[in-house]
Amino acid sequence: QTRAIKLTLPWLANGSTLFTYVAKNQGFFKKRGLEVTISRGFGSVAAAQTVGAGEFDFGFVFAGGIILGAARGLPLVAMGTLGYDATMGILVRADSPIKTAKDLEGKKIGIVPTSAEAPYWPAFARKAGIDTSGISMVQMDNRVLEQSLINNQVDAITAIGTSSVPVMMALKQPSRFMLWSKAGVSLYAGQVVTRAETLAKDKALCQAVTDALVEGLVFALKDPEAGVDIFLKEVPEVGVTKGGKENATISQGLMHYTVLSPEAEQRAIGFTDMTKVAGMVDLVMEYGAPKDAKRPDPATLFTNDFVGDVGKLTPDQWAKVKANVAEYAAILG
Amino acid sequence: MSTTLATASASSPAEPFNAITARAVRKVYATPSGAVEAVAEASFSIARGDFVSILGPSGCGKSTLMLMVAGLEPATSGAITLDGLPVNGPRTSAGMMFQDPTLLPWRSVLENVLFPVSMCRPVMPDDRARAEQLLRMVDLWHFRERRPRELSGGMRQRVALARALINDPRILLMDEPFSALDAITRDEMGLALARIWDTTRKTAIFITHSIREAIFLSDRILVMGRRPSTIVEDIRVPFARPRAPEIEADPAFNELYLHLKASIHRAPPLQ
Amino acid sequence: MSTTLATASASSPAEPFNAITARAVRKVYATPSGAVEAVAEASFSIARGDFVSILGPSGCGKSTLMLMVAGLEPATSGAITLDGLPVNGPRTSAGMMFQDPTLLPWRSVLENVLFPVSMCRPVMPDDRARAEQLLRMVDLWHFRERRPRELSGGMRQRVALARALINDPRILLMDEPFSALDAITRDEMGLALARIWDTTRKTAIFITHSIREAIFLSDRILVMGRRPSTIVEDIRVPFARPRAPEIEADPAFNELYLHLKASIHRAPPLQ
Amino acid sequence: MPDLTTPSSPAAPPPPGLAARGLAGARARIRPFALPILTAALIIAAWEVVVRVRHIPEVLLPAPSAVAARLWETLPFLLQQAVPTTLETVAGFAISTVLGISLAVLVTASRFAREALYPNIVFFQLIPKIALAPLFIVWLGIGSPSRVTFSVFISFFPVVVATLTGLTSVDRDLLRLCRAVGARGWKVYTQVRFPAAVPHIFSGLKIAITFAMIGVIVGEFITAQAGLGYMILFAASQAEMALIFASIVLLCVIGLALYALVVVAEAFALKRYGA
Amino acid sequence: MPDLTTPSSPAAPPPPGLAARGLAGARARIRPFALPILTAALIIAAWEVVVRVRHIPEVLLPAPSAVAARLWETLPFLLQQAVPTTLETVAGFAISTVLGISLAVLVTASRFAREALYPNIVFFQLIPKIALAPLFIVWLGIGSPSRVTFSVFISFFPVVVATLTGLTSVDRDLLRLCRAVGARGWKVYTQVRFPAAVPHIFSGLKIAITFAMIGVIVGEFITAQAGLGYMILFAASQAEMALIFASIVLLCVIGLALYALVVVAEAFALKRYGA
Ligand SMILES: Nc1ncnc2c1ncn2[C@@H]1O[C@H](COP(=O)(O)OP(=O)(O)OP(=O)(O)O)[C@@H](O)[C@H]1O
Ligand SMILES: Nc1ncnc2c1ncn2[C@@H]1O[C@H](COP(=O)(O)OP(=O)(O)OP(=O)(O)O)[C@@H](O)[C@H]1O
Ligand SMILES: [Mg+2]
Ligand SMILES: [Mg+2]
Repeated sequence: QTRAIKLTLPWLANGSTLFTYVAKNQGFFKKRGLEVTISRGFGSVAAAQTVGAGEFDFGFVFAGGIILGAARGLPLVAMGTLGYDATMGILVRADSPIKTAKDLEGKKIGIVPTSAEAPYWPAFARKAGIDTSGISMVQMDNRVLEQSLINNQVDAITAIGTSSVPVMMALKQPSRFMLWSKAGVSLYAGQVVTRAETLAKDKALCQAVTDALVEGLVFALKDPEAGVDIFLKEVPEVGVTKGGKENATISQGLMHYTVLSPEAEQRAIGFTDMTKVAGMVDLVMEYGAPKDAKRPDPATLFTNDFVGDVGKLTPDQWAKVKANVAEYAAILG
Repeated sequence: MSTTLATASASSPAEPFNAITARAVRKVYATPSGAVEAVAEASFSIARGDFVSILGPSGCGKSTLMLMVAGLEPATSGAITLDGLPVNGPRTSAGMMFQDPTLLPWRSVLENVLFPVSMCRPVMPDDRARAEQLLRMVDLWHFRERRPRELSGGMRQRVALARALINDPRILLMDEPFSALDAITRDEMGLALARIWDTTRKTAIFITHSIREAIFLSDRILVMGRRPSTIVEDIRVPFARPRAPEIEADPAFNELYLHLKASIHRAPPLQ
Repeated sequence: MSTTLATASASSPAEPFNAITARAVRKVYATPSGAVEAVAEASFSIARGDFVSILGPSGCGKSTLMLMVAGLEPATSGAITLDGLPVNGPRTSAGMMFQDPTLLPWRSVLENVLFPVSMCRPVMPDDRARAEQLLRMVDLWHFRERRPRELSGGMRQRVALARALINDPRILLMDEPFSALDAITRDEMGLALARIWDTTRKTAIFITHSIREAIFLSDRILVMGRRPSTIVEDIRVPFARPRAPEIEADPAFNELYLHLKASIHRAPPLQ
Repeated sequence: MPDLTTPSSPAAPPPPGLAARGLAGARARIRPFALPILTAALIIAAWEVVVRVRHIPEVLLPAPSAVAARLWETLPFLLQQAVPTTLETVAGFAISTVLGISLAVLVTASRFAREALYPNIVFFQLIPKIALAPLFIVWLGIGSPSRVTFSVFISFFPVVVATLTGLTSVDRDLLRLCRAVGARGWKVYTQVRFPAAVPHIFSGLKIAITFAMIGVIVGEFITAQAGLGYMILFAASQAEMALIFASIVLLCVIGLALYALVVVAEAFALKRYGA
Repeated sequence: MPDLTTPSSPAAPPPPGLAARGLAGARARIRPFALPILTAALIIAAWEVVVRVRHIPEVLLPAPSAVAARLWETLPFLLQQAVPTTLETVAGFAISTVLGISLAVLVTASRFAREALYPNIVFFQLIPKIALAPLFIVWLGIGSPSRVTFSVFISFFPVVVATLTGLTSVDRDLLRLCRAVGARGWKVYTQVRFPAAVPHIFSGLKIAITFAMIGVIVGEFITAQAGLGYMILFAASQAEMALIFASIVLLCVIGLALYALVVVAEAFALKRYGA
């Protein structure tokens, strides 16, 4: 007997979330007695909201959205970290005179307010010592973000590297990316999240879902090409788009690059560093949340209870992963 | 003249045998461009079964008076009763014919005739039969499936007449029902109406511009004066019923005709 | 009778001095519910300055014929000329009065009268003066600022009459212009029209249901028969002009009246 | 055959002579299709030329030929996506029609309802529903009902306003006739007000059908995993303009067909109820 | 004073007796405002109760009291944001009005224009413009013109359809009269067809004003540096539902006021041109 569960992604299915389809396709859910339905999301904040409201049982949501949702009173728990850097950053054209953060002064920067990195621009600006008084921020829709950069309507855009860089590459537009994590402004990327209630009621279920997802990610890390092939089968519209496969490959590569971290390598994939997330909560509370938000307790918001052997890779395997993502590491600088 | 023309009391109080009474009825239309006094004072009472014609110059308030009797326009002051009850709103007991035919453009002639029935209860085969009979009477049976826009002006008016009669109403209110008809058809329709009236004795108010028609059809004739309009004359028509078209040759007919004509003429002209 | 009634040729060929000619005009309305032959065959010619009345039973095609002459309905077959030129579309040289008043509800009475002017050129003070004069003639000067919905049926018709005359047209086409008027007003309007005609000698086609009116006003009277309708009679009226209302007392008047009445009667009834 | 080019024009030219009927008739029947296609073709040709001459990159504006090629390649797949979009549009439109007309009737029939409801309906209409997208997902889920609701929210208002105007601008003489024959309530609506309001109502429905489709598309942007709207979004996420355009073209063709159905229904209704 | 509750209803009840006039008159004047507000208050109260009883977190659905508090706190700031939104809405609406009516006239006046243009107008209307957002900013930039254009694109179609219906459903007798007096072209439009189409046109304008505002908001979603749409998006990025709702409330109040202006204009026009 299988149990039906619903899982939401933060945004449309793409290379960075394709491992969820791998897990489904490879029967990682089924063998744990689960029948999973994977849904696309409408942004991390909305995804956190929908999980918090119980519309979905589980979600794969960026840490920023989870912390913000919890700060706004949503009963969320993050059970596993699968991406260790949200790749927040600044994207400029390759021929742009902007070479360092300082060069941004006096420029026009495009920003999507609902995008995960947007709230932390001031944090980056402060850490990087940028004088923001002369900078004009242009709010825009995510659909026009990269276009406006290509057309020189703005000098730079704030972006999530894993989603904007593949677009630029697919468009054959040479670009440069500045990671904010280099300046110390860093958030975890995707985490497996559920409601506190679900966690309290059904630990086994939470374990099963986390394991299945981690197993899927491990599979993709070991064999990225197979991952993409499965993805194309599971989500046929990717194959319909012209650059779909290439885009998925790049996006997956960038995502895999963010998996490389001391947490994952030393403990296991899925492991959350509690001191790091405490800092992230502070960051979110300072920059990403409204004044009246309540600071969530990192100890209850995040848990490592479900991190197990599934996420452990041998050093050999890690070496192979590193080799695979080398080219993407270069892209992100 | 006093031997042939019996002047009825213009303001007898409402009594049970009076089908329609009007007491000191006045109507002022309030319009953006100022108030218009359409009827200054009208008092009359019509006995059950009487056929009463109203004559009067154009714009003197005949249509307004009829709308008030029908309960379709509130009187500004004064009181109207129908069958002894005050008129507050329309009564289905009255069959009504407006000055315009007012047909529904999307209904066939037959459906238009059946309109009053269909609005109050399901249409029965009996109603349909009656409607067809009425259409034969107004000589439009062949046009029963046509739409109003395919009819001539006179034909439309005849549809409206048939519609007013469909419910076999006890009271008939007709506003210039024959104005668009040629002399012959007009006479035919007049005769048909007289026949109906002779057999069923409906109470009828009949607005017309034809003095001859008024004399031929009516028991009584009210003449309205020009604005500010009142009822200036209330004459009983002395001819016995049923009447044949030949009464036109009667000298009394002509006398009455000339009297009425003079009486309308006497009405002061619009300033 | 042949001494007083000169029968004009019903189908004289179009000649330069004829203002209006119709040759073998036929009109079939194609409707969703089947074709209707409104006019079977009509041929006539009207000399410049003639006043011609058309009599005929309800639904015989009088209005249709007039619309064809005005160029507002295409004839199914046959040919019509105005001033020697074939009629293909409407001519502004004709003043037209439809069977319905067809007033613009959002224009005041005065503006409605000025409508034909305003549609062709800017309205001058002269036009305004003329409109006011016409409104005095039809006894509506006091109502010049009112909207049509504030008028009685007869008043609306008089507005339409004034509108038809505003351009001082050489040709006047009038479809039952006096049908909603009382006897007195009707006579007044008839006299006014006769006066205008006497001074300006317009060519006029005048549809009416009043035989007396037709005789009083016309040089010629056409009688149409019932459908399938043709022109069954074409009579020249022998009275000299200008005519006084007293000619009604003339025995010849009565003779003509009875002749016409019989001639309309003779028309076979609708099957 | 729906004559799209004459939305409700009663002014047809006089029929040509019988002799020329055959040929001219055929031409007249082709014209309403040929002419708009020709115009569209001209626009498209101009667009193609501009794109080619000015070397506009595909990511900014794909050439019509590129769109056509893409459409052709992906047609089977897009047609499959079109099914849910079309069904949801029809559902949204149907509900909007019923809801809009009901509200309009309610609001005309009762002074109380009018005063209590109408400003709130306008208020509701003004809410930019797309701003509440997360709430939509929370309250309505991610299934079809969510998108149909979205479609209804965006398309019912034109029906309300148009029907309302129709119901209240009925010839007063007809309403007086109704009162004279003692007709009241429902009958006056079905027999007189509705028929008289038919042109207005269809004007509302023609607007509503287009917005119903747009509503579904936007709903698909927010919640769907299939459908043409989803495809557009998906293509946008990869900046694949040609595919976006191909989806839009298919969408518009379907929308035009639905619009044509409304026009056909209008023609029937006007034949029955037109003056 | 605009009577929002009677969109175009000619059926006013008979005035009360003169004696009761003063009091009843005052009550009658208050009622059209009091009643909708009362209804709204009831809905809001129910909402408040539901939120409190079921402990719905603010991030899912804020209580009306929370929204009100937020609105009150941020009102000066929000009012400032409302200025560009309102101005752009008015501009979009004005352009839509002119464009919509012109297109409708063009399409009724010329058979050629109708056949060539009309299906393409419908086609264009069906395009989910939001999908073409990238093109908008490419072609129109990131300033006001882009948002106004967006607003026009989303709101002109109701004007076209409604005006078209109005212009083509003019009483045939009036058109025959025009032909009889030799009137043609422009004059027939200004003097007869337009006045007769007034109720239809205003039905279109009432729909258009609401969509013009929605268009600007969506335009601001796509790109803006100020405005209520921008505020909504900003609040959404912080999951600040109370601020989203506060912005929407202000937006709807402004929209309602603009709608009321159209209703007032309609009342004047109907006084002049109504039957
Ligand atoms: N709805 C209205 N609003 C304002 N004034 C009106 C209205 N109806 C009629 N009147 C005015 O009231 C007066 C009487 O009109 P009514 O229609 O009763 O006359 P009538 O006697 O029927 O005339 P006719 O023989 O021409 O039909 C006229 O002066 C007219 O202008
Ligand atoms: N638009 C139309 N469509 C179809 N049939 C029509 C139309 N107009 C008139 N008819 C038909 O043509 C015939 C003649 O109509 P017309 O209006 O010319 O008669 P008329 O002589 O003016 O009658 P009346 O004296 O009643 O006005 C009638 O049988 C009528 O049904
Ligand atoms: Mg009258
Ligand atoms: Mg006629």
